[in-house]
Amino acid sequence: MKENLVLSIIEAFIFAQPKPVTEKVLIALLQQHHLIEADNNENQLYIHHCLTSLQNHYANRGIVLCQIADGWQFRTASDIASYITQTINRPKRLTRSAMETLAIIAYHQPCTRADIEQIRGVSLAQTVTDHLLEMGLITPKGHKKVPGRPTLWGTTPAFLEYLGINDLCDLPKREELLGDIPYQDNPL
Amino acid sequence: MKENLVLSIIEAFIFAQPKPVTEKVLIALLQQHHLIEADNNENQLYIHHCLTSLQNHYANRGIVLCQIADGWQFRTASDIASYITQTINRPKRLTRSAMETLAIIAYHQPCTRADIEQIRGVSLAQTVTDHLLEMGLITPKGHKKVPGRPTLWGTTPAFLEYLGINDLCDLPKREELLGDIPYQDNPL
Amino acid sequence: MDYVVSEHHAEHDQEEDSFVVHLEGFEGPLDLLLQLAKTQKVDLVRISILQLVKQYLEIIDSAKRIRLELAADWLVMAAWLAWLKSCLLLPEKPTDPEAAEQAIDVLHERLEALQQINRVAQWMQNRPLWGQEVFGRGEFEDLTAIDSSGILLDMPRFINAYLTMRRRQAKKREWSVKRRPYWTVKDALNRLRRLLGKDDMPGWQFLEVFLPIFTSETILSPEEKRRQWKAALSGTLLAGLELAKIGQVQLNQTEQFGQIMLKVQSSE
Repeated sequence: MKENLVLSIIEAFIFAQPKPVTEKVLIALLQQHHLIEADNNENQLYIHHCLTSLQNHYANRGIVLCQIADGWQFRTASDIASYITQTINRPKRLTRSAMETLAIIAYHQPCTRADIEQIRGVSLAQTVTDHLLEMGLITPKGHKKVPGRPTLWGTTPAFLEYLGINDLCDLPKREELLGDIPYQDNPL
Repeated sequence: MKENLVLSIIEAFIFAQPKPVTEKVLIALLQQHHLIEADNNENQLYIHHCLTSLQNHYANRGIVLCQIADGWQFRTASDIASYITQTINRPKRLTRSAMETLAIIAYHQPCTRADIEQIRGVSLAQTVTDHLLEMGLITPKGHKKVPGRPTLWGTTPAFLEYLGINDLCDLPKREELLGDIPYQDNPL
Repeated sequence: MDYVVSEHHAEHDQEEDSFVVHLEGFEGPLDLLLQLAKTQKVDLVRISILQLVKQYLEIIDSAKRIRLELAADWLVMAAWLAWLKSCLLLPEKPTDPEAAEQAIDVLHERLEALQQINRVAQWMQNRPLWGQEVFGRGEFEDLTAIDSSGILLDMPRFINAYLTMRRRQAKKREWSVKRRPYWTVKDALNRLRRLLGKDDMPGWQFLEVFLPIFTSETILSPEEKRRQWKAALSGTLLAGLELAKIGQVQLNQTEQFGQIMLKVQSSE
């Protein structure tokens, strides 16, 4: 009975929030209503158990509960994307140079414009970084301590949300990418 | 199998739409993907059956599928609302005249409306004392024995509580406060 | 040369245009090199640098014939690769063989880094992206309730209100400096002019003669009286000096702190 209530609360709370909800916030919410004890080491485990239970409930449905950018969020299932995307007005996909720039920033962050240009072997148009910045995918992370003090760039939590991953570690590993077999991974 | 796909599509579509989704739109969506026949009189019935099925699936959970304004929308369950609603304290700010009136009453109590007007140098609106009275900060303390028998005002224990003091004596002394103000006199 | 180019242009108009577009389709020389490497269908480590360099130079050569304004970075890469090619073909030449090896390593590294990024970008493109294939809830619920039952009242606010009000009231009171009944220079000047206009003031007179007779309605202390007399005297002296300046009177003092004498200036 109590577990059902806890599950409903977690479900409703994550559902209502525009951003991924961290487990810490969920623990605080349940503690506030005395549904779990304060300062119990097992709270973390319990919340995780609840989230897994919910996640299982939503497996193979139109909505899925995913762990994104260090939090939990409901999203439409990617396998039914083709059915629902046509009617929703979608922004354009990123261009190849924007996507490569984003990839370099993700792997080499914090890095400067010059670093990006060096790896790609071409100069980087201002519009590309402007666009990535506008989408909230990258953010300045201070200045490099060299003459000219160029801006250092890094990725944002929105970048993780965009890709639907929980952590930068979820990006493909370097070793995976260096093999001579062309990388083909299409989860759709 | 096909029914599961249809349910997932409807579920994801309603979830992703900012407005309640009408049954007509759902029928068009499914027809577009050839999941239901075009111009079938039973489509309406079928959609309704699907929606009822989804609604049952979400019964007694944190999220409910409800019919709002001729369309369908997911909402957090109302019985969970109290758990997930976060209350923000935004205490009311006293107006300048209310605050000043309160200060005069605190320092010169018991005092009459005329006393307050004399110190502030402006006439005092009835609403100001009414408001302070309503907030439980001041209270009548008898009548002054002069013609017209005007009400004498004083502060309440609630006033002390707000300021976090035990006694009126704990207020900073008037002489200390007014030391730097030239030409002071006490009309009371 | 001009002739060759124009002939070429006339013959392969279609092909050539597509070729130009083809070159611009690459994101710089390094990108082209990587694409050429991919056509060798072997691991980047085992790739034939010589073959790669040859291919690149051939493309740039033909592109140069068509478009002389080829961008500098394409040509810089071409020059560098031409040097590398010469090192590879003539290993016995007294050029530094280590430099060539290093150059090959650098090229390998740069191609590998770019290939890695190419693949990450591809991986990202293939993900179900937020806002593209995957969506969040269309409408979010605002789950905040505002409790404004409290009152914003604390000691600093309270004291501040009282002080502000008292200060404001204090400012409204008019302050006027108490007028002292002292004899002013202006008074003295008027009196001097009036007295000097009379004929019965011949010759030198003591300055004190011109002082007014004080009849005060309030009883003054001896101290106050002395101050009043001093003010009158200095006022009269100043008035006298003023008149002397414009030549109406003469002033005379025989010794320090001595009596000051005043005389009407004769008109001649």
